[in-house]
Amino acid sequence: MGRFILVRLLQSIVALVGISVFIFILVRAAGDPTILMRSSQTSEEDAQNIRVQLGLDKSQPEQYWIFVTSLIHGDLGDSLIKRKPVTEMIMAALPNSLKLVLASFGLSMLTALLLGVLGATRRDTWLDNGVKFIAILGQAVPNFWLAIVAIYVFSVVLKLLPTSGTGSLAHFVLPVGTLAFWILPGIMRLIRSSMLDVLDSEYIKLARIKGLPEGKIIWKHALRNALIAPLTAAGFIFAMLITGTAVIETVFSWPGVGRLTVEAVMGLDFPIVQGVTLMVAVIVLTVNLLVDILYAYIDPQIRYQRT
Amino acid sequence: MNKIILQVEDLRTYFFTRKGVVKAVEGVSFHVNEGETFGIVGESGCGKTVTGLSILRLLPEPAGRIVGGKIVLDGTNLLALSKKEMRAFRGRMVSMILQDPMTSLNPVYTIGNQIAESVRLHQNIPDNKVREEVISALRLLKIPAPEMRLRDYPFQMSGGMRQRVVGAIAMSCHPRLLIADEPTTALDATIQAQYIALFKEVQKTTGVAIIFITHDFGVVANMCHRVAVMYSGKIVETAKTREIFEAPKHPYTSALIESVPRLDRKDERLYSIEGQPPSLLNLPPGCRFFPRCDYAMEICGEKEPAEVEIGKDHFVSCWNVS
Amino acid sequence: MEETEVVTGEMDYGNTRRASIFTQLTFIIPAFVLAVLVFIAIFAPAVAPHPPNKMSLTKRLQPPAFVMGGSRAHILGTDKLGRDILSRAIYGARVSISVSLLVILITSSCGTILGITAGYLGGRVDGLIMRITDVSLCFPALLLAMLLAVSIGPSFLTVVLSMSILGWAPYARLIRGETLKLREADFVAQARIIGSSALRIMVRHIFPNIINPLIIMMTLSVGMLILTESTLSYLGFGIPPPTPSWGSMVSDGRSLIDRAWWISFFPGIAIGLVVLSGNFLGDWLRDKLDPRLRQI
Amino acid sequence: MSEVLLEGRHLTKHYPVTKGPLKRTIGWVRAVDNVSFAIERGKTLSLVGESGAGKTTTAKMLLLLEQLTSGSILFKGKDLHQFTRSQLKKEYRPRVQAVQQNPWSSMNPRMRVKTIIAEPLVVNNKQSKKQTRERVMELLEQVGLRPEHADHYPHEFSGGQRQRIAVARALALRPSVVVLDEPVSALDVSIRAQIMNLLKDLQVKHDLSYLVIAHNLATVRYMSHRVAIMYLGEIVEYGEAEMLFENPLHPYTRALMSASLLTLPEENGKETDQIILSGEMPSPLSPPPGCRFHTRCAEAKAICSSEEPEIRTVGTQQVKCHY
Repeated sequence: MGRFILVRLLQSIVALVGISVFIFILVRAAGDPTILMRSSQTSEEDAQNIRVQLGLDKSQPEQYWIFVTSLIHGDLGDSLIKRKPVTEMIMAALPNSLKLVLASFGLSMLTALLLGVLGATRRDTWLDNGVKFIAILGQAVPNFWLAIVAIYVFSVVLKLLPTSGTGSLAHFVLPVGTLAFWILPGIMRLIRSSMLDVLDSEYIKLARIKGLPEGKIIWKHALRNALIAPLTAAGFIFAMLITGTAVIETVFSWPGVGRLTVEAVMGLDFPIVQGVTLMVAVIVLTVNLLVDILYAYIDPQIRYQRT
Repeated sequence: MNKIILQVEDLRTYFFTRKGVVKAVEGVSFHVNEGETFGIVGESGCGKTVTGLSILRLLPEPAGRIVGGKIVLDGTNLLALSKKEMRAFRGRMVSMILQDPMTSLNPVYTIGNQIAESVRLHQNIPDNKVREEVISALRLLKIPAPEMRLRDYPFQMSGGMRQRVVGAIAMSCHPRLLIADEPTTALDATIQAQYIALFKEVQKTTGVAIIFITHDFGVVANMCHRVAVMYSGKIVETAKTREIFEAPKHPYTSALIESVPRLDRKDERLYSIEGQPPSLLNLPPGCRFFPRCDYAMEICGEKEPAEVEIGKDHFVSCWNVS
Repeated sequence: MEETEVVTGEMDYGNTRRASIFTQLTFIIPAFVLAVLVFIAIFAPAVAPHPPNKMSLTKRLQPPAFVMGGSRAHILGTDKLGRDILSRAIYGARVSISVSLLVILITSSCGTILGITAGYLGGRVDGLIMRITDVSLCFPALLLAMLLAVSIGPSFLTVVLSMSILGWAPYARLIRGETLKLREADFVAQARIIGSSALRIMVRHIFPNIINPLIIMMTLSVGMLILTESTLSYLGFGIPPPTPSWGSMVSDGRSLIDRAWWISFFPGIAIGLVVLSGNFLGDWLRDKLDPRLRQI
Repeated sequence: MSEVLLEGRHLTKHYPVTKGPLKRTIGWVRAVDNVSFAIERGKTLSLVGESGAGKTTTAKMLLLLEQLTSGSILFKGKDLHQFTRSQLKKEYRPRVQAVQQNPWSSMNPRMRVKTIIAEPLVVNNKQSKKQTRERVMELLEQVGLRPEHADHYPHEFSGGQRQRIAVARALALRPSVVVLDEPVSALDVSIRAQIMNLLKDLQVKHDLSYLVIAHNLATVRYMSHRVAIMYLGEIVEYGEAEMLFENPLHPYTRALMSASLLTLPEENGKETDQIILSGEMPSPLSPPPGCRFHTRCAEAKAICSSEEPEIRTVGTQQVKCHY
């Protein structure tokens, strides 16, 4: 198992380098990078020392080397608007985003598991059709619009919940609710279809032949096998989650990394966007690695192949 | 070999699909004696597997329904039981082995776990005794080094060994009746012979009655005491195995035996039955083998032949005979 | 395989007939909605009651006609610059349709070609393509859109580009999976036995057998793409104003939600309706063409 | 011994076994080991053995679907290594065709029957459209199907009918050798006889030579003139079909026959002397030393586990066993 993780780590690092090269090229794609680095107030003289600081006079590979070494020291350059180091700003905003992401991920996973399994085991009953309808609705409606309607209903009309900002638990309800409701359909559909496949299999037929009660058949025999397929999409779901968070944070003006980035894009504050992209890449790659390890735990056959 | 353990009378199982009602099993009757191996042989789609599944009341949903007849196992009519009562029967009184060993076992649980599960379910014995019971089940099926094998996963075993584990699961709660649905079809010839010899021994030691469902006449000859030949949802002939091979009375049975190449002699030209079995959606009136039968008479096309006893334990449904 | 009840007499299977009417509907309604959408997108100038960007400061924040204070001139009301919401919504359809169709064309063709090559040739080619696909699948498209918006500025091209650079990955993964199954099939071996070239096999044998899953995925991605496009416009780096797009219309209404709910409400409904139809059509196609494919 | 069309000499195929994500090779699966045989004009040779014996791999080598690890294939006495790529395509491939086991996956479900049968002709751009259509109709008729079947799709046919279409396709290029990989094992019992009779009639009519891959001995006896019994990648017995079935020499052949014979249960339940093999099929990754069958052979002696037996010729039969 150890060797496998080592190799996967290597692959992730390669992917990370790939992404950093992509950003490096992108920065220079629009001509002189200092145009991007300069916000409206910086004078020509400031632009010149940015150019020197970035060593733009040196050859391309050398520039890339400087770019990477500064990266490794965690120095993502300074925000053009706020003049503060990017890393600091990201670290400040990260905890808020993490709270939002973990809460909604947890909520949606639990509900999706429950509804997915129930939907699969009671096929074509009112429950199954109801679940399917919510799934289709959830995937159809844009999450920012849903959030706005939720604000209108719960805050403006019913005045139960705050319209935005963080602080008390009440602030959490709407953002987490809308984000979870948006991811829920995708996961639920995956679990339901993988559950249906497993329920058709021979070993489930054998479990029934043994005379096992339905409950045991579903929650012991079927579920564990049914979790293998959705796991492969965990990376994809996580990417959707990050996208969703950025949007929800903007709607609820939640001080997370998402809003920070959107505002940075507004102000053409390139270093922040670049820093966030790299950070997200690291998170995504780690999540993939964790999923692979979890994979081996659930499916013994893979565990044996990999040691 | 005389006490009847299972009596099936006029069993009718239909599948209600959008395209219409598929009459998979149409009035099947037979009995199985204690300690006997009763063979059900026929081509694919003749209803032999559906008959087996109907006895366990485990038809593929949503369309499968038993619409008529009685299944009496050791004095109890299984069709009269509630779902809960029937569930208690499964595994304890009657059990089943499926065809493909590669998919019959749950890939993510160990062998020991899957056997212990049915032992704990049906035999109320203290936990420390369960392990012994599991090992004795494995030993019954002659699986080498059972203590070691407990912790193995299915993918670590060959097809033949897995089919033995499925056998161990089925026999772990000492059922009175075992239904084997083509258990050897996916195995190689030598492993198949091994499996059949093994099950003959298991039958001797445990006295379990076996219904052996297959399309392979070689297996029928080696394994079964009595045989029923099925065609398009009905039993056309039932007799002792030797009589079926040496003196088949129904045209389909004899045609089927003649179209199987023999290993002990060089056949010049095999007899081949023309055409295909009728679709179960719109069945012709009269005898179902009528369109393909060489001895077809006018009446065969109109009325279904009744079952006639033409010898000791030898029943045939054909107008030519009665 | 469920426990079988014992039934005496005829079993009614009415619900199967009811089910078939329901499936009919899941085709007719979405197909009709999408057809209407394409129609109004093409003939927007003729259909829209007012020019989309015509402002009139006197009629600012007018509620929809059916609400007190609304007027028939602006059925769905006006936004804070007095522009007619219905007309802007109609023109907004143009943006959504053109963006999603263009992106679908690009992503499905690249994805299919890469998917078939990776699936059929296997080995290093397959390994390389799959590594790239995995990374693109897990990389949030929104972030890429932000990067592009910052570096080459928001425009129609930026939106299409940001959705296409990553959009081909799901196609590649699906088509590769299907190709791997087909490659094992005997008729592919048979084609090689009679001497067909790898290219001919991919075109004549593999491609015709992956059209079903391809069509299903394309239909389902209509909804997904319109959602992404409207998210980008909502955050402000999609199609630059003043071109009307549903996403930016919802974003304009965000701050006025308490006083003028209709500014954000109706474009949201439009997005929802179209995406819903796309998904329903996709589901219907999947049941018709390839029920086994529940994974998408 | 009529003229030899296709001959395999010391054919060997080893698959590398890789482990872990770095794909390091840690062993070799010796699927086929030093197998030699000859297919004569108008005659049928059968490769018989259980799964894992290497019969299909051997067939794939002949059909150029698998590379040879070593050994050579001779077509009409000429070694394939001397053929250039285009010669292979023009002179060898059209002459050797195949019918596969599973009628449900051996045809492109998207193509009509007439396109499927015509494809070999189209790929090798043999003749004009009209000639091709006529040839297709002729082939349909030869395999017992009617011309109006030409426009239907494969899913509209039963297993037996599909196998007939596969045979028609295999005959399109007038091949001299047809490889039949388990041609009837996927079919129902009554349909098998129809197809076997069809194949035998076509063999006589077109002077075809067959290489049949099968595991059912009775089918093999009905179809073949010469038989090769394979075990774990090696030919353990090879010779005239009738001689081999009348008195099998190799213990494995005897065990295989006793497992497939119709031994009716004696009236009084006395067991007939059936040979039941013990143990499992060893893994081809590490075949047992000496004679590969010694681990399961009832008559195994000390020499069997140490020395690999020579192939001895007894009359017209060849057998690989010390006894």
